[in-house]
Amino acid sequence: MTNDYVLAAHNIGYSINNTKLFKNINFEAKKGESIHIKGSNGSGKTTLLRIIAGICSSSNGEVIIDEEISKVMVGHSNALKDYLTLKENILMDGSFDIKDTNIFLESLNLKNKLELKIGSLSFGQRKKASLLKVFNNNSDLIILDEPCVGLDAKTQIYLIEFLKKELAKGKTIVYSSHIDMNLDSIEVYL
Amino acid sequence: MKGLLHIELFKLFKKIRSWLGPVLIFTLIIIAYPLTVEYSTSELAKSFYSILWLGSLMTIMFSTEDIFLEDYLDGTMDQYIVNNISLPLIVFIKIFVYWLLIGVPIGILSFIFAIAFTSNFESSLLIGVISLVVNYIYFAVFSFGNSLSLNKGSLLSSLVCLPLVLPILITLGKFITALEYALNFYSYIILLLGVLSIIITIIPFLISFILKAHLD
Amino acid sequence: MFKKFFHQFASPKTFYFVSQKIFPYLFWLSITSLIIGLIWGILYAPVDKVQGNSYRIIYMHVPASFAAQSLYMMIAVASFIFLIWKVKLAAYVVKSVSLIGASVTFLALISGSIWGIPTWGTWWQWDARITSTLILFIMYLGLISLHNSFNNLDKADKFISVLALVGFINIPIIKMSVNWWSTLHQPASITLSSKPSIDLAMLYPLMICIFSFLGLIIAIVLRAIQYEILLREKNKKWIQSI
Amino acid sequence: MMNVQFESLRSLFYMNGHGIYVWVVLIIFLMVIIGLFLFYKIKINNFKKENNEIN
Repeated sequence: MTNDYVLAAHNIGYSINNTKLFKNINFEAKKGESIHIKGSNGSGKTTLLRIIAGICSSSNGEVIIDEEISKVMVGHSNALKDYLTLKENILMDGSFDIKDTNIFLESLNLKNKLELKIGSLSFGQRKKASLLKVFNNNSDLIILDEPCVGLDAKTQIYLIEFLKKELAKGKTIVYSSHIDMNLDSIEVYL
Repeated sequence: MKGLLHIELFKLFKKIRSWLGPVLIFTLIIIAYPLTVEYSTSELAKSFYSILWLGSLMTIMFSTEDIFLEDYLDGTMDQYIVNNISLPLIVFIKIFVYWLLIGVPIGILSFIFAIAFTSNFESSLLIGVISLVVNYIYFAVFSFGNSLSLNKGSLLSSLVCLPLVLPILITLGKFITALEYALNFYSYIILLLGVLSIIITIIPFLISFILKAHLD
Repeated sequence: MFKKFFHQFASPKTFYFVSQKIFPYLFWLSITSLIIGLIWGILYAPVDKVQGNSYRIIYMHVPASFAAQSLYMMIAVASFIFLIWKVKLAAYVVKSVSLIGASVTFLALISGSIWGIPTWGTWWQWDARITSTLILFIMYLGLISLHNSFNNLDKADKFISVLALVGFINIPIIKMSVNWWSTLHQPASITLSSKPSIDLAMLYPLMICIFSFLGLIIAIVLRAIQYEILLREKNKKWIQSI
Repeated sequence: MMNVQFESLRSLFYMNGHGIYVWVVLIIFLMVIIGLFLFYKIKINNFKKENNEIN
């Protein structure tokens, strides 16, 4: 049997202080598929995404991800340094060149903000800056935690169009969102 | 690894108050010390070393307060794990960078102040070198304490670290006595170097275990 | 194999009921023998020639210091078991012993310093034994406050056991270095270690006191662990039916 | 050999001037033991009471 799943979760459960947050979560995703994790506030969406990303470990069950697959994740905390400029923050990531980023910087209206400190940018602009990681990557698995929060309508559409293109390229996306992103996703309820 | 070292060095260098502040405070402690004693050179030299060791201890204690906190809060630490960067390596690099930007200036200042207070060039040079070694040990131990009490404030970490640094302080005291009475002080230097080598290897793994538990 | 053993016999439920049965025997046995030991020591044991009657504090002080150190040993063993085999009960042991250990160490410190007034003429001496007991006390405080500052108890368990193990490695180092350091000073006029060899009539009640106090403390530790089990596993069915 | 070392109750309390130290330590000693014992007893009883009320 050939295992062509990029990502498979079997019977995942997570508990804090012997209180179960969620249990028996099962899903599988192939290349070019996306998974939409749904649930009310506090149901553990972020925790589940962190388990998939390998940051947390689950209390029961296991997530199987091919070890060679590279991941990219954008969560609530944007991993940007307030005291550095946008350009320095981009350079710090190290995985890509500032020239390659130019197209995205222009379409996200960040081009003229390169020399500004992150601390002086607005919430939405910071969110966009953290999403640059997704736009400019070669990872096979994209993990997004509420990517649309704080984005204007134009950028939301831009992001969704981009993700659709990525899916067509055969990448896998796992995300949680209160907005319907029309990605034809497999839905997982917590 | 070179890239990571470069990045961490750059990050700390840009946070001027995080490295210049501690160095300045150390300087102020040493400068303020003679003012609290009625002036006589021999009196000053007598307890200068205690002030020196305690001053660097205190400075390093609070300069390490946000060594991991910042990366933990803004999600950089999550990115390390997602990108499969080895956590012990990052911890090692962070401690090294802090030592480079704070510990080394403190070591050099200790050397300069030691000349000023004792006017003995050779022993001052030795004090400078020992200060470099001890500062690294302090950084490692307080990073351990601060990683345990990551977002719970410095009270806890000082409570945790005090018993751990105590043997070091005693060794330093013995070293100074040996130096003053021209006894064999090399054994103490070797002892400190031994502690340093153990700490360099073990602490990064210990801290990364704790940080992983924090992220859970 | 160890793992299987621990999971079968060290399940919180089994432990709760077994310790429930052991507790009264251990408690009453050690409390009667402690009372016997104390009465023997305070009323019947001969007077010390050097220190006079104040030496009778030894019947409280030495058991407390002995228990303070053995409890830390217990914490270290439990945290090792927790970190290696992930036995939850071991984490409960670490948590509940740390509070009792701190109070016993406090007792040792207080009784020691009260003893110091008539013998040394001062209630505090920077002597090697006292200093290392003080540090032990600080280490217990560190363990307690570390555990209390986390809401997520699973995390807190990990941290407290890492700290307990590091502290355990540090204890002999502290002892050695503190001994080493205090040789610099004049030796204290009368210390426990340099006391003339103890008379048998003094030794017997002391032995009784040491072991019965340890037994009593272990009985209280059992209670504390029971409380910890109840608190942590209150959602379990068997607890709800107690 | 096994004789009471004190002639009267008064000398037992006084102990040649050392009585105060011995008795203070004894009181603290007993207080810590009783305190620890009661602390856990009360806590467990409170837990059981609440447990019974819920169920």
